[in-house]
Amino acid sequence: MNFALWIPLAVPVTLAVLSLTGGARPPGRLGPVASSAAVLLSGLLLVGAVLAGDIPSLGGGLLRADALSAYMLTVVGAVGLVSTWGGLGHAAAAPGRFAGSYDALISVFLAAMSLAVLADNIGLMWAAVEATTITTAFLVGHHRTRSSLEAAWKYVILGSVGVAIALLGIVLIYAASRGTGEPTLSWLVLSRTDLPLDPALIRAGGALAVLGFATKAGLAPMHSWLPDAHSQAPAPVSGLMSGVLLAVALYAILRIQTITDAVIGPDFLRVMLSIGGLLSLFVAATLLIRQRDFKRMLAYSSIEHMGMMAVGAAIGPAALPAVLLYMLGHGLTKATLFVISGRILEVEGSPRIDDVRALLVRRPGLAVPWLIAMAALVGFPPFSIFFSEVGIIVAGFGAGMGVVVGIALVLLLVIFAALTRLTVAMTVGAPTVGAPTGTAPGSVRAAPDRSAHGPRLPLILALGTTAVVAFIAEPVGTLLARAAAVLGGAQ
Amino acid sequence: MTPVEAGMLGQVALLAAAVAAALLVPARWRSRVGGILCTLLAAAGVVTGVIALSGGQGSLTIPAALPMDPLVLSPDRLGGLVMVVVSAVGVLASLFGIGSARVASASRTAWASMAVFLFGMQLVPAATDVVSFLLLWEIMTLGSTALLLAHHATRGTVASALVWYSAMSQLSFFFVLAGFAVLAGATGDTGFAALATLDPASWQAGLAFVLLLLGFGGKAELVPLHVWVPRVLPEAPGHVAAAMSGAMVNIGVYGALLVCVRLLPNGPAWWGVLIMVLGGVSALYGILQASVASNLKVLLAYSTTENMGLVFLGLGASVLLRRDHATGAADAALLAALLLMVSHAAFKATLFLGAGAVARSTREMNLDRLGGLGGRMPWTAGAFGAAALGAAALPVTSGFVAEWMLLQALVHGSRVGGEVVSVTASVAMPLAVAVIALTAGLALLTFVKAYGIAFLARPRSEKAKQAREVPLIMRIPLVIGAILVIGLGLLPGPLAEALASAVGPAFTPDVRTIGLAGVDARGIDVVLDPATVVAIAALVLVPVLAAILVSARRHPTRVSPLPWAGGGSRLRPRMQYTATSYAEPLVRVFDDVLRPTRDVEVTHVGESRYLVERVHVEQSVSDVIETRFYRPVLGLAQRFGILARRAQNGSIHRYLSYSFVALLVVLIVVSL
Amino acid sequence: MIPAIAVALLQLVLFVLLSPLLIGVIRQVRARLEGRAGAGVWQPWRDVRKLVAKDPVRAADSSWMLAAGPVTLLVSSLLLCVLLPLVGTLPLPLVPSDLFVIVSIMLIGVVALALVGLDAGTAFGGMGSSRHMTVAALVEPTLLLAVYALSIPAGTSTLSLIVETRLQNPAVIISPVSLLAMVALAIAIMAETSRLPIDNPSTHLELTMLHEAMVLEASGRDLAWLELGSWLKLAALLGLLGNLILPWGVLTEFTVAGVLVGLAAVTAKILLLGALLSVGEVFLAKVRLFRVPELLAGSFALALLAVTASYLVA
Amino acid sequence: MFDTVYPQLIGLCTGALLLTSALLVWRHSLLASIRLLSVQGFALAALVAVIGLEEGEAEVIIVSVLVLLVKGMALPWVLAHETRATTRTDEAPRLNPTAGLLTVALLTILSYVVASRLLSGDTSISAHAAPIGLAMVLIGFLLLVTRRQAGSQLIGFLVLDNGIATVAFLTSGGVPLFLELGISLDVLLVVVILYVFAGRMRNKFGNTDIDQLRKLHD
Repeated sequence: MNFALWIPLAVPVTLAVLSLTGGARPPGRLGPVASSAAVLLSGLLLVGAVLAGDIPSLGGGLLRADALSAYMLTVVGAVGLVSTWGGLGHAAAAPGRFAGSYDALISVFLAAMSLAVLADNIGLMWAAVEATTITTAFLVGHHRTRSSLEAAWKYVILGSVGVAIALLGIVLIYAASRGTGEPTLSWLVLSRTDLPLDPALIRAGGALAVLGFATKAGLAPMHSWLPDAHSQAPAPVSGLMSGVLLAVALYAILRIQTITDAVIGPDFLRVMLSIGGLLSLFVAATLLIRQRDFKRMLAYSSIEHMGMMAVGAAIGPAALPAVLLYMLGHGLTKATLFVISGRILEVEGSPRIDDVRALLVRRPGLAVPWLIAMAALVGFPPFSIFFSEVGIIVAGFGAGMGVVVGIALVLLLVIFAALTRLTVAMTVGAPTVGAPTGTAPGSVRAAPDRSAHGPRLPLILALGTTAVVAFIAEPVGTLLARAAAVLGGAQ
Repeated sequence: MTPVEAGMLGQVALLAAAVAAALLVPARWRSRVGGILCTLLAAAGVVTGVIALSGGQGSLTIPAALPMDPLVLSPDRLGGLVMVVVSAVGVLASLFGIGSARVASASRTAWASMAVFLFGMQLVPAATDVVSFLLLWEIMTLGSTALLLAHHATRGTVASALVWYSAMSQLSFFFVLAGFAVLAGATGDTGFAALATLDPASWQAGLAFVLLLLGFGGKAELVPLHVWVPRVLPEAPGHVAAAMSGAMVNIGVYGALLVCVRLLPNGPAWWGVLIMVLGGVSALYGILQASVASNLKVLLAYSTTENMGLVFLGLGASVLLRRDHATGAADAALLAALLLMVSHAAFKATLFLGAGAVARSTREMNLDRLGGLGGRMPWTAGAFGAAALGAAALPVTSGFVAEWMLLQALVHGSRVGGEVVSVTASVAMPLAVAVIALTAGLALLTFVKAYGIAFLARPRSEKAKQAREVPLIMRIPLVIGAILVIGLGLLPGPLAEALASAVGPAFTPDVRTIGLAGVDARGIDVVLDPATVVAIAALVLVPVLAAILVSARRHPTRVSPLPWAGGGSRLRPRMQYTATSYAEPLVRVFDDVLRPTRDVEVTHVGESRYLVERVHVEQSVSDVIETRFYRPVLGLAQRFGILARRAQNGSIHRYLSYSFVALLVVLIVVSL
Repeated sequence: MIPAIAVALLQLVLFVLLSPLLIGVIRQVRARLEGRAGAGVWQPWRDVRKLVAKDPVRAADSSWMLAAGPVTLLVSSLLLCVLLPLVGTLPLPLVPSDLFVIVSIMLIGVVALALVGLDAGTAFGGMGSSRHMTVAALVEPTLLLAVYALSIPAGTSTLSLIVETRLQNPAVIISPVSLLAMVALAIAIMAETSRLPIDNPSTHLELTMLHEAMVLEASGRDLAWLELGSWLKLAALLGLLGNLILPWGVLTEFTVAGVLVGLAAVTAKILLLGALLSVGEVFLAKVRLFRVPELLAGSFALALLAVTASYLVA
Repeated sequence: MFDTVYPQLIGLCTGALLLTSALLVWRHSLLASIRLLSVQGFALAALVAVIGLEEGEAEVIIVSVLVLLVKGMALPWVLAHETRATTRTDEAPRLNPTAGLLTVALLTILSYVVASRLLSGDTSISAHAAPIGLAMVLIGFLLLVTRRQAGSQLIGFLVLDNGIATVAFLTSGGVPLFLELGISLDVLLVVVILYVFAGRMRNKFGNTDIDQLRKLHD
């Protein structure tokens, strides 16, 4: 099964080259979709291998797919597929001259994320995460407007600086491993509990690495780039970034956490992640109350969900399966929402919530999936986010973190109310009856627009998956349990 | 497979069928097919509940991907009881919906979400662990929210109702979630059986109790979490409002019962006092608002707050009295709470369906513009009247039996064998009696107003004049509801026995059937046999009727358009007392609580200061709790939201400083 | 069981005969005190006979309520006469004279009257109905708390047992609990039966009316039932009050002599109380409608004090 | 013989690194800053070479050459190219030089405290000099926070990156070679991207003043 480790790296890169040379011809536009499909396929293959008790590895252990990596790869593939496939209609509107490079960058982006989750070496993981910044930089600035340029600049500066801090942390972890005689960055070695690692250096290294990766994970106070980048990037890119890039960064945090927990115990990062998580929820709550832009609304919602996942990570092993399921549920839901938001932006011509009214009457084809996805996002069952949130909160009280979880609940309520208000403002109501001057009363009520403005199937698949995945005990349950066990989750 | 399992599987299958039908069947047939499937779904709930109530066993496991304790649905007797009550209301509401659903409420969304709503509600009482309870609870909330959403385009106010409803539901959900999580954290397990091992005197139990009480109280529309009620229920069509106000509130009661009967029985005295205070305040506030409301649905909505308040009052009294070892009275109070829940479901569903029928015939919910519907809609009027009797707790309805039992429990509660049980009880019981009495009195006024203004006298508007009786399919549930209200009132014995079995084996209220299906509460040694009272009344009525018949033969009734007309001859329907004027004395009496806004505008004739051309009086009563508590908090949040924008003001330097400060803080912390 | 039914029937017949006489006595005493000749104590009887012998006139827009309401009021009042321990305290099987049940039955009559007032579709009817119901709502707490207070010494809310307890242990009657409760109950009964100072039964000024405004539109036998029902209620409640204050003479075990004594005793008590009421009313003025709540709040306070006193004194 | 010079050489190189960093905060001219950056690159390369010689690893010498080429020559060249295109080549920082230099001093003290705590168990000479690397990271960050020109921010980022490299070499003799290559490539690409964006900025706004990027906010 070791060949499956090659697929998510080689196929997208090959397709990227093809996209660059193939230009904007129709089959070439399918490059990102094919890349996502390849990542998803290899993810599923690896999941199969992992469930069979195998741990595929490659390149002298540099690439390694344990249950967690296989799961993350599947998440990357699935969310990538939804974003790219759902964004097909949208990408067509991009300037044709740059279509090739756009597709190529998305493919490379996917490959970089795959590398990040497959790398056993945390240094390599870091390089892959930094590579995602590089590939997405031009994607964020793709529209070449003043505001997309602004977003891209902020993204690159804040993102690179943040990731640089992570590098400093990794360097310190490397330094800490000198005591073992054979300095290493292999996660597998570092996470062994019997190594004589220097606790002070691990503490500082872990803290800095988590702080750095928290930038990419969109955790406050390092989140500042996120609303701008997510709102300015083309919808499929926003979906990918919000849906999986954040999760990949969180994955890095979880890996680092395993190393530090083994050396200095869980308390230090627990406090740090709790503060980060709660701060993220707070930032999301306060800025959602009077939000004016629906793409920024989604961006802040991502900060909220990452905050919740960080709280889950802080709680530790009992909450880890819920956190992992959360990544999948949030990724699929958020990708769907960003894809739809792109379509709304395209047909309505404005990202302002005030300009988008009564969608349910005017454009049911967009409003219905939007509402369903919002219901999933705010945590209604049967969608899996519900289970993740409940799992985290119950585990939190079980782990004696009742105060943290209690504060989180208060903030979640504010966020829920704000999101509901904004969504209702966009979708619900009767369309305003024309301008006061001139127009005949009959002419205003045009026939409702039932078109989905793009492929429907990926959205249906994404929402369907999140709706049923939490009820599949076998093999999803086993996979989650094993993936959590990789991180020290007791099962 | 046991019958209970078959019943639950049947509900799952019917849910699927109903949702599929709602989405696929063309509009012409949708209401019929969807309505019938929803009715069947609810009927399956009734059957399952009855079997569970009579001791049937069976469980259904929900598969879950997360490694949690198994999610098991297995209704016990109490769950069975609530399932019966909730589903029975569901049957009535669905039947009514077949006829009443039009345009928006007959849409795909509406019927699909109706099925989801009913399903979630019916199965919440079957949950035996925290996660499946929360799962079904949220399915119920989702269904009801989507039901409201279906009306968004026809009514402008739906948007705000939706937001309020979702937010308040989520608040309740979070309270419940936090409460259960505290319990689960303390016991290390999410199964109800494990949670019940916690010592009620521990601080975790106390914290969880308060959280759960607030959460369930929110669902049961208790003050101060009731603010969504007067916004949401008027927006919902009659059958939806009936399902929400007649059935969904019972889930809140079920939650409270779950805590006080199953999970944490024998809680400390302050739990009882807290429940009683919450219930008492809700009862008074609810009925006061109801008595001054002019919108029929708002009136009914606030009345739900009142009734749920009484249920909680009974529950709280039972907790308190059990602590004081007045077991007989405690059992009677618990029984009274259950009786109130059952009777409230019957009469409130019927009342809302009646309101739905009125709305359909007149497209008017403002009592000030209704009137004279009794002759035009005799079936609706009859059913509404019977249910109104129930709501006013008058004999011989189920409402009367319930309130009688509650009062008896309270009166017998403060002393056992002539000895005072505790200072708390001896203060709480008389106050509770006073609260119930005032509530009952105001309820009387409220429902005299509702029925008298809407159905009696002369129509106050053209719409009311044009009203016609609703079709047969809508009359059927109305009549069934009315029969239930009266029937349960006539048969309190068997009903009380069934209810007593539901709270077993933890509690064993000693009640027997006596006389003509009367009830004998042995714990406090009181009996009530409404059927005998009716029989005596019938006997007394015989000579009166005879006298009337004799008199009527000699002196037939004459009909005159205006027999006396208050001494005038230009009496127009507009001059009648309206709902607003009916409640005016009360508004004045409770001026300090209700804080009405009055606006009087006098237009004079020409230059004269003595001749008045027109006087325009406007009076409105708003929800004090909303305006004094929620509004300021929301306003504060909004201002804060605007202020917080400065944190994200676009300056990359500011953003970098955030990161820089975070880095410095982390560096300092790690070197400490 | 048979004796109990017999006593109940006797009560019924007695009160149907007695209640118009009571009203006649009240009016006559008042007339004399005011220096008028009065119409004689039998005038109410003649009024009823006259009303029954007339064609009722009903408004075109009125519903069946205008016919059913008066009958309901009458039946509820008759039921009071059957259930209350007036002549004797022999309990009817299955239907003890439970005070909560009694109050509810009385309230049915109150509601019927209020609906009749509304059904006429006039301003005055609605006004009377509204005021009547407001007062009824505010009286309710006093009434039930007074019941509570009375039930404490007997340990039950069954009236016949309460009266028997008082008979056996007269000290209860003059206990502070009882006295406070009796005063509260008396005020509540005045309010329930539309007497001064809450309502003026002999007013002819519509704007001050409560009870009279509701029956303005009724005529013929409808009016007769309404009047008779109200009188019966007054008589029954005065009888109850009389038996609570002076329980002597009440039949506790069935004997023919006892029955005769009981009949005589209750007649005497009611007429005496009626006369007293009338005397009192001469010296009282009707309070303003919006001052009524103060009065009722006062009576409520008394009832609450009565209950509290039971813990302190008893 | 080398062993005796080694501490002096380490001190010299790290001293040069710190000095250039501090001067970067002081100087406002972009071109001067780029020259300082180039000097810093050379100093870093020298430091790497010294450590390589001490430990006798050929691999580290290769890294030293790599550092020289990338940080000492390539990156400053790219920057200089970019800067010449701009009309404004001097900086009006958000912090005046005095305050800036004081902050530098504070940050240096902080990094000294932090590093001494972290490396308390390590008595080697190179570990002793590690605070310099941390100080460079913080100074780089300070430049990012206070500078308004796109080019200056780039310089800040590079100082920060140099600081990390310094820490890496001083604490553990550098990360594995393949990783060093990867990191260098990533940094190079980031600089190129920022360079491209700065070019676009100039096209759209006419200059590269970061303060104009205030359109996206809540």
